Amino acid sequence: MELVLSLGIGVLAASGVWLLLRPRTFQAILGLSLLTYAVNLFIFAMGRLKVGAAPVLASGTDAAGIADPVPQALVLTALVISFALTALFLVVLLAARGVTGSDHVDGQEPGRREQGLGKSGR
Amino acid sequence: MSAPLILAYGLGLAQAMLVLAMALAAWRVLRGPRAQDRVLGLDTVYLNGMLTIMVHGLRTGDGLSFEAALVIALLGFAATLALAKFLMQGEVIQ
Amino acid sequence: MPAEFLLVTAALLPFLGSVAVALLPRDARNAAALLAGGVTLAALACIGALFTHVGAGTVVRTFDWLPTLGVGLTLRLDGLAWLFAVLVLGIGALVVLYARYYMAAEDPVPRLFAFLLAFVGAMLNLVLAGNLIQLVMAWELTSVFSFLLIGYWYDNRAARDGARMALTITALGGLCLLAGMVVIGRIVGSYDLAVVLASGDAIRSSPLYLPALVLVLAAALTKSAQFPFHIWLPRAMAAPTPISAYLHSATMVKAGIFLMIRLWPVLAETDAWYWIVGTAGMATMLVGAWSAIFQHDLKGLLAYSTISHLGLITLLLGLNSRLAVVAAIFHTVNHATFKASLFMAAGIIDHETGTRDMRRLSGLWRAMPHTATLAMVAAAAMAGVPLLNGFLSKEMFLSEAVDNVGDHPVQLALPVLATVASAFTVLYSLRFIRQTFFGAPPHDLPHAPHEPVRWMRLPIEVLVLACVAVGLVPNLTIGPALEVATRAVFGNGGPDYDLAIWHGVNAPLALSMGALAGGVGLYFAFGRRINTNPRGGPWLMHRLDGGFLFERTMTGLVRGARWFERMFGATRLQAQLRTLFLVALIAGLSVALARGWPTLAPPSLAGIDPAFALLWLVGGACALGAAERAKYHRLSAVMLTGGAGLVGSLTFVWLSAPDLAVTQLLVEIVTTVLLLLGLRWLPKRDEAIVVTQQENRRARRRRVTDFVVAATVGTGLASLAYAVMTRPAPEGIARWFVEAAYPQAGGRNVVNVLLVDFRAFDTLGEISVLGIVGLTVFALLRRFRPAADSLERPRQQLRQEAADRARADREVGDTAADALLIPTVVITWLFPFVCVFALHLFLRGHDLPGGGFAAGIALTIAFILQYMARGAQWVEDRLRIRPIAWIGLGLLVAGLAGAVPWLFGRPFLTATFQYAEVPILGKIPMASAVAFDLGVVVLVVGASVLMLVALARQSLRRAREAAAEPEA
Amino acid sequence: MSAWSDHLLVLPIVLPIAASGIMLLLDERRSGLKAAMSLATAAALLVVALALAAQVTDAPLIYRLGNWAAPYGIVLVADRLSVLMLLLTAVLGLFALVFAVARWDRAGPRFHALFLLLLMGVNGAFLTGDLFNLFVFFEVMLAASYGLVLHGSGEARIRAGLAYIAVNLIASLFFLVGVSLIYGTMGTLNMADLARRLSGPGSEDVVLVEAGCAVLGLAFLIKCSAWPLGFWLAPTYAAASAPAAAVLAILSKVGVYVVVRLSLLLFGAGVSEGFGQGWLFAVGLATVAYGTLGILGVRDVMRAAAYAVMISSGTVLGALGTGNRAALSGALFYLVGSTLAAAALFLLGEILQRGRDPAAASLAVFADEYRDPFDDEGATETGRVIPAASAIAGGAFLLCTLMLAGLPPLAGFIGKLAMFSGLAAGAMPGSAWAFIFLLTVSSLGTLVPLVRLGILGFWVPHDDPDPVIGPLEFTALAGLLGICLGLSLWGGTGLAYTDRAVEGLSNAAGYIHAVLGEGTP
Amino acid sequence: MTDTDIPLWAACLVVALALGGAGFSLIGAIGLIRLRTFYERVHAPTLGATLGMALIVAASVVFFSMDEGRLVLRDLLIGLFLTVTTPVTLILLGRAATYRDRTEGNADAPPDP
Amino acid sequence: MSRLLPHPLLSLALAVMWLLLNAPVTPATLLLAGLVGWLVPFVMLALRPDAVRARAPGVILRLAGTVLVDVVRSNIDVAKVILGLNRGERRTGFVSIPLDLRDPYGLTVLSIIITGAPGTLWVQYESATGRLLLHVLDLTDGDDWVRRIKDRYERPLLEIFR
Repeated sequence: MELVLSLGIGVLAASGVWLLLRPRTFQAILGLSLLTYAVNLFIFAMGRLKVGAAPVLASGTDAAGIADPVPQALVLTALVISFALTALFLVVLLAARGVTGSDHVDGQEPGRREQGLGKSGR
Repeated sequence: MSAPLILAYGLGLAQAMLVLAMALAAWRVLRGPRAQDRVLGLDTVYLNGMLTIMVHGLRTGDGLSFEAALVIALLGFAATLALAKFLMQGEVIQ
Repeated sequence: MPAEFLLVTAALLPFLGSVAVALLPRDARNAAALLAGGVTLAALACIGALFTHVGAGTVVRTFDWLPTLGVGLTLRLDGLAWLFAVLVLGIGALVVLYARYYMAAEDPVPRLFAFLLAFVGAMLNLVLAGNLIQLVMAWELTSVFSFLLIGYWYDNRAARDGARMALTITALGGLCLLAGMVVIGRIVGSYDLAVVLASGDAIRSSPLYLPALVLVLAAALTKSAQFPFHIWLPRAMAAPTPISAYLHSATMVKAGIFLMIRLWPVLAETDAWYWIVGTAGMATMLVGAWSAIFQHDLKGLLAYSTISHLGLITLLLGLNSRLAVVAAIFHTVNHATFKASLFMAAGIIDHETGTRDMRRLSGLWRAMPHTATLAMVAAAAMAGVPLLNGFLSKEMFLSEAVDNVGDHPVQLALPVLATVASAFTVLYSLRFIRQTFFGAPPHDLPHAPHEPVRWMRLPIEVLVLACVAVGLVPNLTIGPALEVATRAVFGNGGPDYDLAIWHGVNAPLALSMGALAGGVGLYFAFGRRINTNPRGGPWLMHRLDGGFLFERTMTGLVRGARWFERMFGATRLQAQLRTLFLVALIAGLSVALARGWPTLAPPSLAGIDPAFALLWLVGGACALGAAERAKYHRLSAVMLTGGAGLVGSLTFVWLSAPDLAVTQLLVEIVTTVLLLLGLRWLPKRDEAIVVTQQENRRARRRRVTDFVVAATVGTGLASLAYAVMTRPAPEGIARWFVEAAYPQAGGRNVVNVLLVDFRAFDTLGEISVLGIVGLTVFALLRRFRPAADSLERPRQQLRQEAADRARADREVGDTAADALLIPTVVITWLFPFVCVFALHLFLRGHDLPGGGFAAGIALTIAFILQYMARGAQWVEDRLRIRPIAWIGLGLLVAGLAGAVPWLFGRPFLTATFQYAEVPILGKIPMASAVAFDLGVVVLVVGASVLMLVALARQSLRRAREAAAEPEA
Repeated sequence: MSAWSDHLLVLPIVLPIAASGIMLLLDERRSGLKAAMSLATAAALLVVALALAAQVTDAPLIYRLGNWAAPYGIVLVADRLSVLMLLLTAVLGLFALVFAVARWDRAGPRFHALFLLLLMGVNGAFLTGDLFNLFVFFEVMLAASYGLVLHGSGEARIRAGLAYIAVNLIASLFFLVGVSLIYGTMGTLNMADLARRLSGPGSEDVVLVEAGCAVLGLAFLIKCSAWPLGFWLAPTYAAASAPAAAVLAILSKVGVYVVVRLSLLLFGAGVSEGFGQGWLFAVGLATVAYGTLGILGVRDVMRAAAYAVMISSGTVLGALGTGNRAALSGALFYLVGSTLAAAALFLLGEILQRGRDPAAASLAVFADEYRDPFDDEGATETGRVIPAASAIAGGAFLLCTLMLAGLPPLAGFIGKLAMFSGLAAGAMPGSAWAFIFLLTVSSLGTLVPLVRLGILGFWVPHDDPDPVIGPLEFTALAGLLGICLGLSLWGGTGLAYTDRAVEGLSNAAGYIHAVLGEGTP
Repeated sequence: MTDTDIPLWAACLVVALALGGAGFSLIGAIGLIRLRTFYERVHAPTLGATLGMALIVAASVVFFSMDEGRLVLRDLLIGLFLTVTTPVTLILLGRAATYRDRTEGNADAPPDP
Repeated sequence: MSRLLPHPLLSLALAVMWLLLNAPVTPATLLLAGLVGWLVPFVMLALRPDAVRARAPGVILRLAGTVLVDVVRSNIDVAKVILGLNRGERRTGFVSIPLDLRDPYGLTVLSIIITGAPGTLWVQYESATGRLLLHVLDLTDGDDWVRRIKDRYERPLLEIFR
């Protein structure tokens, strides 16, 4: 299980990083989502893996055997925050696209840089 | 063959089948060819994912994953609905 | 005590006066001048009254300031300080008087006087400083205030540039001085001047001596305008003449001299000192004198002459002879008197005639005989004519030059060069007098020249009187002061000297006379040609325009800085992000290299659930697919990302994290909707962007790099995860939570208990983030301006409406309505069920998977479904939601739930729980954390609905806009 | 836990939450009331910080949230450094707010709530003793800063904001990876507990812990805009509205604070003693150098202030990297002064630019939903012009210049002097020399462009109207610079305080004992 | 993994139901791959959404009822909601597909009703 | 009645849902279920849905039975199609069906039935003409499908949603 999960984390992270380094804003936001998934799973993995041992105390469960609840709580918090920030990022890139007319992450196509740094082409 | 053993193997097999179904549906998402095929694939992925969760609940026997399954059953269609509507109308909310 | 009191009063008065003057109205010239002059005179009186104390010893007063650094504010009045203080204040008072009449009526002089007084204060504190650091401070203050003074007429470009250059160069020196003082402080172990002065041997023998010396001299030489730092001084002439008179005679430039004299006992008498100071002085003396010859501007001539005289003084200090130091001190005083009077005279000429150009001036003797006489005496003093003070110190200088001839060829040239410089001095002094006051009557001047007002002349008279008095009876006038100053420098080891006018016929006298004759001769030989020298630049050196070089250096600096910034910086986002990841990789690598790679358990296939592996095959494929497709096939990339997210949720289910699974699924759904909402406003696939071959190649190379970076980051994260997961869990805090959750916090779902009780503070912050983001999104979208190409309605809708219009039996919008008929019905009736589900998630969160956040998101989805089915307008006509208020309410509820324990003297967020016995219902757990969780729900709904709705409403806005456009 | 003063420690976080919560319930048009509330809250924060400063002793103050004991629950810990930073935040917040009330708070909706929540995030980050909680407060602070950077909209802000957000989102992910890695290997999140565990004998897994710390450190370094991770700072801060930029000046200091705190607490002794010190030194130097290059090349005041912020962060990092406590103390003193001065410079920059560039006024597209705050300029109470506005602005600019360039006699000089003398008193290896040299160069490098900008702004004749300073804006400037002057006058007290703060920071055992209570080594 | 003590026959029943459900779902997914046009494929997932789901819900009901010793019907909710919501998506999706096919003039575009 | 309990059926359904979610039934859950069933339907007031008039419970039950059987049968049919077990030739295609049913709820139920049964898909309904476009996987006889839909499903639904 550990092997599979860590490979999964690696693939998610690599895809995310790759997308984040792409020039289009939409690629960046998807990359961010993927990287967030990877990181959340990473945090979760730090509590070690257990199957069928959710940290919910039914009467008679063995407290020692259940999964580490702390990383789960951390992931939940991180999940909420990254959800919020993804939304924000999305809106900001829409706004940037609105004011610059381009969906390049720098607000302009690289070839058109000479036209001036401060002003958009329009 | 004791009951737990049967359950373990049988449900494990069932779960594997469902994940396989997921994989096939995901193949459709990847391959398309049209956007509607992908949406259909995604819907199927969700569906099989939900069934996987249910069978996993059976395997572990604690029933704690019920809510997760219910979330897909009750609200999972929102995502695919949004996609379908996007295809149909060009925007999700007008 | 009264002595110290006088000292402190003197040191503070100018600053207080400065503030007082600054507060005067801008046209209060008389009041300002009176105040300024009064303050200066009062301070002078204080210092003067202390002369007897100085003769007896040193007056010291210390205030604590930075005790931990050994820096106190010490006022220390010894003979040297006394002499300089009197010079500063005395000439200061005269300058104030002069400036009162010099400045035009409409000039806002209070500002000038305020700056002047502040400068006086800084200068005074410089000479009175009893602590090295304090000296540095006063030093930099003189730079700053001189900057303000030089730039007083800032409408002139020359004034601005001159001020900037002066500040830049002298502040550079000041920074070096600080470093130098710190080094000296390290050698000596104290910044106290008395201690430092007593540690000369320690300093000279320290390995740090040379750095300290270089740093201190860098300061002294820049301030005293020594070659090649002299360039700022002529440019500082842009200041009003009274200011020039002050800065370049008695103060500012003398600060460097003062510093060298002050530290002479501890730094001098080494070879390094000899060569650095001596060479600088010699070069400056010659360059200054040479340049002065060619100036047409009176003030320019005086400026270069100042440089030359400063060089002379510096040279004297550099000779490593104690007698030369006495000469230096003496000449400093003399120079101050005659140069100040000359500047003032030049100012009067400028003031009365409207020009300072010697080529235009002539025969002013007739119009202003009084002034001419004064100027001539002063010029003669400068030239070293006997019976005037300049002669005495010149004589001492030449005799030192003769006495210190060494073996080195350069040293052999010393007397010759000294004589040459003296001859130059005679030359330009003569030129000044002859061309200004003699010759034909002036014509074509801006003003008709006449004598200035009486009071304007008075300062010059006083100064010239001093020149003459010192020249005639040195022992009666300057003698005692020079004596205490010498004693202050050398203690009892001072040299013997004689201030007599006549020493008999000896080598110095011969040289002096030779210089006089030479100067006169040279003037008559070359005077005319000098006048026709077009730009006023000196022969041989006209290419060395200091100002030009300085500006070039500055622009070069700026340009270079920008270039370096581009080289080592990144403006483009991709480059920045790439750097981030690369640095992360380097950081990880460096740790691994330093500590050794972590050992990884050998991977084994045993124990791997094939279904789980298959699941992650799907997840990985989705992620890779999304990465591959995101550029052109955005919709499918969104779906694939969703697929990866779903796999993540399933993993959570699989690995015993039901809460996470629920939350992740819900977030997943909302995020997909959100992304789709955003997708509407992005441009269509834009393949029209023309890409050149070269760019294409660059892009390919970038892709390869990015691929490597991405793969490495992925590998790194995966191996870290694997390494940690395959190690036994540390005995950490987790166990305690599991054990305490139920007995101490009353919840069975440990994760939820962590969120709302043990670590509720995190949750409070987390919902704040959500709220903040909601507000930000709202604010942004209120001023959202869609790009032009996404302004129109989507193609699909236009076509469908066209089709509807084409058919008689249909109305516009029917297609859409029919398509949404079934979904609408289902979604409407699903609404209450989702509400119940949310309630369920919320209420059972403490014991079973669920919780406030999940409940809030579920409710949000319920809302969004309504929006999707019916459109924003329809929903908002019916559901009056004020999401911002919800956010506020959520924060308040959560905060209040946290604050209630205060009433019981418990810390913030202390949860109480108990079982309430209710008849019929039995035991009901009443965890107060539920109240906190309620705040979470409210806020989550508010914030996420706000975000989604704000985005969704953009379509409405566009419609409204389109409707408004035809009217406009 | 009964007297009200026992709860003082949590007030810097709770007060802004409560105030912003109430403000969100109020209608948007009640801007006067909101401004008053907001100012009152900021003033209250200042009072709280002062009260804490009066209370703090060698032993840190501890507040157990939820009444849970230390390694398990979240604790707030206030030692001298935290209190100092709280004070700085409160001062900066108050005056930036005063400035904003003059006009900026109406340039977009819900300014005050965002502003107060930003203060809450910053305060929380300074107070918390728990790594993950630190993450949460970082996020609060960053989220609010995103909002404030974008406040007022306009192309430059949105563009800069996009990069700013992207970089900081990645920093947050680094933060998460680092924290979780530390948790996964050490099993704890509490800083004191972590320090205790690290001070024990090392295991073979120390490389994993250190990898976690390295990644975590990167997150902080990104936030303190260290080279080469801080390219986002200058464009962002320069684009932000003045009061936002002023208060953002403290934001990068949060990163600095955390780096200082954690590296002294965790790596002062034990297995990983001195971990990362060399890197910090190099990064600090590089940051100062880069900031100096940047400021040398600037074209406007806002950007200059942004680079000044960078230089000041780099200075502290470098001082920390030298391992010289006296230098660190001086650097902290310098940090306080330079932050205030940079904030003042941001405000001044806005005043100077105000009349000049009409493009800076952002585009209002949807008039129906948006009231342009500058339309009703005449109606506000700030219209009256102080006649000496230019003189005041010029004087303030001069003071800022002196502060930032570290010229005497202001606090910037004292800080630099303390650093120099601390370094000089030490063993003086080459690195100390290099640091002294670089700081001297950077002083000059700061002075030259600022003088140029000052001359351009105040001396070069131009047709634009002279700067106008409303009374509120004057108050803000005067307050910030007055404190700078006060810092200079009472520099001895200040330095003594930072000395003791550094001493407290270096005393990891004392911190651990205070947080974890009895029975710990 | 499962430490339950339900009787053998119940276990067999549960496994049979689950396998049946999983089988139908798998067949549906296979259909998604094998069928050639969109309009054919769209029928395939319904297999899982109806019978497949129903069998697994039944398995769940049986299992938890036996396990907890009382009738546990909450899984019926899943079946109910899924039945109601799945058609919503499919209908809209089908409609979107027809719309797209018609506007693009594809050969297999459906006729007007 | 309607003011206090606007949607009694809905209330019942919600209460049942609550009970199912929070089994086992205890006095506390019963009380809460009652509360939920009573209070939550008030949210529907805001949405103002069209009223539902469902009658003839017997018909409902019968229809349910029919649908259940049909679903199972068509599941098996489609499974055969997918696995290639059916005899040779297979035709798929669209069927257009004129509907008399106009009640949105009736249409909704019909759509759920049709779509829920594998092998048939509700593709497009035109409110103006009342015609429904159906896609059928195994289209052996077009007329047969029209009749099947109308007889088996539409008629009972017309009865229910009169």
